[in-house]
Amino acid sequence: MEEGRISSSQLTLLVISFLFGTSLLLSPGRGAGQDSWLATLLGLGEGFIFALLNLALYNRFSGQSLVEINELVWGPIIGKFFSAAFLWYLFHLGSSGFAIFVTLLKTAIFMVTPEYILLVTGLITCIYTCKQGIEVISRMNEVLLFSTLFLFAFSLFLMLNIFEPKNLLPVLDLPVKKLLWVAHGTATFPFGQIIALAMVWPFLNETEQYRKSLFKGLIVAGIILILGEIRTGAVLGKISGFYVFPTYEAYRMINIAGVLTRLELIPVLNFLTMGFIKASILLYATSLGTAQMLKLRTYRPLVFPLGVLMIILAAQNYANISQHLEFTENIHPLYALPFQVILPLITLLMALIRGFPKQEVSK
Amino acid sequence: MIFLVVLGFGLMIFLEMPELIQKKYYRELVVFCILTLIGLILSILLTLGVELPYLDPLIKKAITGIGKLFY
Amino acid sequence: MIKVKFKKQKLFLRVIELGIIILILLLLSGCWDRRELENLAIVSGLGIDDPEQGEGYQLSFQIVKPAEVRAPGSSSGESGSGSSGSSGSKTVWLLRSKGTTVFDAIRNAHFQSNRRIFLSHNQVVIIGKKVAEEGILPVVDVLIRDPEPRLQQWLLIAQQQAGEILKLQAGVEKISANAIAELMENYYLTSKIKATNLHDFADGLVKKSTSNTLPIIGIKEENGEKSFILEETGILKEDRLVGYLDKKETRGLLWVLGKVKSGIIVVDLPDNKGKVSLEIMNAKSKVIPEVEDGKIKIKVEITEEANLGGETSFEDFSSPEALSRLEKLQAKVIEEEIKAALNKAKTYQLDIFGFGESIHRKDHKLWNAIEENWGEIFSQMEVEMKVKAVIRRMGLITKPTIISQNK
Amino acid sequence: MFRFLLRKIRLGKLKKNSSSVSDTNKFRRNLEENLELFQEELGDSPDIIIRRFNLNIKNRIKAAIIFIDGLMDSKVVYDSILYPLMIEAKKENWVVEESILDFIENNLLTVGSVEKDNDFTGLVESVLEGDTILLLDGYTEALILSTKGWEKRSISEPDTEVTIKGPREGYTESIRTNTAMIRRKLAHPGLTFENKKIGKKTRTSVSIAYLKGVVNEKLVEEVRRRLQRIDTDMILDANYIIELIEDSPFSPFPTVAYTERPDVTVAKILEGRVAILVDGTPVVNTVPTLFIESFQSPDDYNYHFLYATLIRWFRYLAFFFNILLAAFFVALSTFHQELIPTPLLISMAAATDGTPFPAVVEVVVMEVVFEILREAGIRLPRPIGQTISIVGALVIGQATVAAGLVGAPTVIIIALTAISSFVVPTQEEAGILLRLTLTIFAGILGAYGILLGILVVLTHLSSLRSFGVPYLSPIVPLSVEDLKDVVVRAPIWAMKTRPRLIGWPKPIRQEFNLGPELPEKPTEDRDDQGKI
Repeated sequence: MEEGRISSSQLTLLVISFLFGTSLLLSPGRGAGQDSWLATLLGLGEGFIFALLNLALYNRFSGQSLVEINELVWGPIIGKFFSAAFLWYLFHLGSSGFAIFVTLLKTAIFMVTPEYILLVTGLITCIYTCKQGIEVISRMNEVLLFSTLFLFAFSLFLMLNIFEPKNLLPVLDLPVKKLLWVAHGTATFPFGQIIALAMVWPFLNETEQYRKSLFKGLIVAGIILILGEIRTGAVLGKISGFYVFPTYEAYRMINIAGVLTRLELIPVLNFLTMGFIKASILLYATSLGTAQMLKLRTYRPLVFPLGVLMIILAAQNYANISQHLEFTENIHPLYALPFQVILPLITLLMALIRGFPKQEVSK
Repeated sequence: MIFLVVLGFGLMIFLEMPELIQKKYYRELVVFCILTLIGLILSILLTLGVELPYLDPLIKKAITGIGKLFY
Repeated sequence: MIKVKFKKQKLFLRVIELGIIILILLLLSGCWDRRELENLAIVSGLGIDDPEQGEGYQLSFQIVKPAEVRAPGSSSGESGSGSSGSSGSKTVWLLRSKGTTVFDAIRNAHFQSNRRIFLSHNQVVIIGKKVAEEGILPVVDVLIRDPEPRLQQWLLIAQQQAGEILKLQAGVEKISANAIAELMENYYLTSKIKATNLHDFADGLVKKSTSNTLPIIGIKEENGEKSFILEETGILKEDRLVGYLDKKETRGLLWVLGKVKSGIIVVDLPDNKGKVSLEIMNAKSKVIPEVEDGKIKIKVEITEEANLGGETSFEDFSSPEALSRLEKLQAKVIEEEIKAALNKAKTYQLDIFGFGESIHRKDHKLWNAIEENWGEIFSQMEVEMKVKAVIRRMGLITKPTIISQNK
Repeated sequence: MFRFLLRKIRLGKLKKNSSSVSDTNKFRRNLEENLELFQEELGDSPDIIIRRFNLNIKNRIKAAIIFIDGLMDSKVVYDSILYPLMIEAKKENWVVEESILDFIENNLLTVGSVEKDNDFTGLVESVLEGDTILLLDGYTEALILSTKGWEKRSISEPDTEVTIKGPREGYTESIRTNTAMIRRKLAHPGLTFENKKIGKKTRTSVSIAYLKGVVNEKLVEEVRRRLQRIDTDMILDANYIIELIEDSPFSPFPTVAYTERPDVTVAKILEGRVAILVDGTPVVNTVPTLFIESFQSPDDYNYHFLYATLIRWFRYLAFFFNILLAAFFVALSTFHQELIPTPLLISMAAATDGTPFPAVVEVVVMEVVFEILREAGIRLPRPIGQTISIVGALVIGQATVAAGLVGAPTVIIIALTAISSFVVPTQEEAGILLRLTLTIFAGILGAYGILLGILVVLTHLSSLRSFGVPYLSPIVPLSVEDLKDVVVRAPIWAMKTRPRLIGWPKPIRQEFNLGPELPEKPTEDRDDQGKI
């Protein structure tokens, strides 16, 4: 079904870009104001626990995707149910990625252009990449991620003159309960979402390296996200909590001698490239998972219709931005839990009970 | 507008179907057709201006409903 | 192999077809957000006033005429006086429009302007005094919310009508709004103006602990020629103009905020011996909140470095002792400036220094307790000042020339 | 239907013809009959010369040589063939032990390469290639005497790849000269040429060259296989071969590199590549080809490495200018004016004030005009070509701006783009295509359109392969070690290894600590293992 193989460093980079995806712009710890970096740090810790749980399952079935594992552990019927739930999550994640991407473009740059144009053009590019397989996605990712990191570092440098560490004080301004909730939010978005890569792990050419590259990716992405939060907080101060896209606003503050100003195209570019990778991975994972679930021989014909469904859903995700903000802040941390942790955990327990795996020797 | 949508879907079918038939991937063909049909119906409904429910509020309702069950 | 090749070619054909689809889509869709350069009215300055009659706001847009600005022949001299007050200079077009809200008024400008009002390159927002007294937030909200205007626009208050100021020609500059913006950017030459941009203003509004201040711009008439001039600094209670700081007090404020970069300190020598001008080279400030048995005390430490710039007396400052005497006098002047600003702020019960914020940063629990009546606490609070002023250099001569001649 | 029948008939005829040729393959013993056969096959063109003469060894034997005038080296034919056979042979009293044919071959002919053959088609072919064949009465075999030698262009400086400090010799149209030039630079027994005749009618000789021990055998096999597949009438130029063996024929990016310079070819062969030489073409192709090869100029290695690195970076910059500058200009001036610094915006607005067309149309039209001008300049004789460029510059540059048809910034951008496009000549064809499409995309969706375009191009590039090697390597997939000749031009002593994906069978080029050393230090004996 997929002939391509990726190397462990490519997987690391994929993990990083996947985590960057939408969170590079829609900062996950937004609700915590200037403490967002702290929330992200805590969320990273929780995300690690999620990752460990998922890896505990994957360790027993090395070389198989989550859909195949479900089938093995639960048998064809219940397994399909589990897989369907997982695929639904991926699908929804992809569509909400598209949705937020359009929201940003519509609020910041293209105010008049109709949504469907932005969606369809973006989708066609994604489909083209997806059809080329995981190898091409990960190669694209190398180029895009390095350019993103370069732009990130460059803009960090440009913001040095408006960087005020004072703005980050006082630490722990808001109640601990709220902070923990936001931290949990960052654990489910973006860190917990790497479960989507459970569809990609099997294509590693050095099969034993996935754990290392996953953790490496988590740490690097976590550090950069935290750096970003610190930067945004220090540049914008308390007002950062008022903006829908604080990072975007931070870039708008750049002013070097009146020449390098208004570099807000940079965060949009970062967001679009990383979001493109995330959307491609999700579309790829959904199509591949569906094909595996239904025992098809190729996933390629599914990419097109699933992509179209994804953008239809993206248009039907939320009626307005406040619905979405409420969803990400209050609902998503709960909604994501079953897909990210609970279902894999139950599968793991079941596998333990049934004594899986039977043929392969688990590590 | 509907014309455009149908045109788009037509192109999609035109691009995907021949290869599947040529290779005799009938199982894949069925799945492809079902998914395409769903997409076509949904997008026609949307272009006709039928108000479909939004997803985020639905999930919110479901989650709060489950929450109420426990309390 | 031939078969494989065939498949590849087909795949590529598909790619071409995909490209065609994208192109068709794009072409069909047209270009909604496209705006040609020649159809833009580039606004360089925005004035917001109360209308003479009726509800709402009256906006004045200073719109750049690019061709006039760039054309070498356009002399600002012939119409540059602006004294006629009718059309301003040739290089800009002053457009006025009314509306019930600011956004409404911006759109209403299109009753007159065929070109799209483009606010991205706006440099200054000048708010009429009347509007400022009623409240600035309803006016600037649209400027913060909309993605088009920048957050680095300077915010000023006009002594009377904002529109009048935008009408005026600025000395050498062809676009007067640019000149005002540069006045703000070069505030450090005197350090007697507190330049505030939209972001600072919004940030100040969010922090309940700090009150905003905005510079005030007025009109100066000389020999029948009008020009704008920076006057005092306005103190805002939340978003309403309630008080003023004069220039000395403004520098007192800047001392505490640590924003003094340069400027001249004039020291009166005792016994009316004359005046000494000292040029500030470097200044730092430190605000340390302290709590002593339930009472909040603020300690302000200021370190300043200056050069001897000039004197009107015949005093000889070349000896270390004389210089240290001068240093003390200088410290006293600085202290006085700060005290003046402090007293003014205390009478309004408005913390313009950000003392509250420093308490908040140090101990946010304490802050939460006193946040409600901070104004009152502030007005009765003890502020301890510690000014350390040094003089490093005294220019190219050591003594007044007259003395060296005598010797 | 009718056409189909016609084609069938024609095919049938063709088959008959070819079979008839193989029937007459057999030689007769009679010289005159043989000569008649040749005459029949070669026709009686005036350039085909059959020289009959008598051979006086032991007794008189009738003999003849056949050659084509102009293709043979007349000095060789007269001095080494005709003179010994007709004059020298008479002088001595020979004791002949073997057959006369062998005797002549061993004692009389002073030609370099002599071959015995009895295959008629083979003989005809060698005549057509410029060899001379010697026929004796009473023998069913003939001698092929290598007398090739025709008028050819002498070695001159290549026109397209000019270097300042490097060697000045470039390939010629003669494949033998070219192989000699390669051999002279790479005097290692591992250097192998494999010859092949391609083209049913043109019988063009195509040669592949590689270095045994360095090259990946699978790669050579793949090149052979692809060349084997070719079944066409004519190969007139190297590009005929390239288009038939390319990995993805629809891609605008060149997946087969070419060069006019033997030093470049040798360097590439030493990295483990395979060179394809085609007779009649003064360029040599090398595979596999990477994207970054377009940015490596031969002069890079003749200059100090720091300077070379800097220049290489400028080349990358120029490529980006070439592709993106016009598109960015359109996107900025029609969608994202807020990103332009205010004074620049005012200047631009002043310059475009009153121009009748949108920026996209301006840019695209100017680009097309520029391409037309360039094409005209290349095709015309050189003096007129220069006139064209002057007229173009004056008319297009000055007059349109003065007439207010096009803004001055557009002209500046197009000029910059045009100049940049000459910096990376091998990517020029792809450059034009990308530039135009991206400009149109930018005109429709601004920076978002450009981004989408770039994403599609990147996807295409990262899925491209050239003879099994990813086209974008070593950048993607990343191999840090190989960036020594991509991101920088590392000093020669630091280029320790061959490109990982190409030269992997024998990766080590030299010892690492080969950097210049102080003279006092005793230099260790380095074995020659890595060097080839």
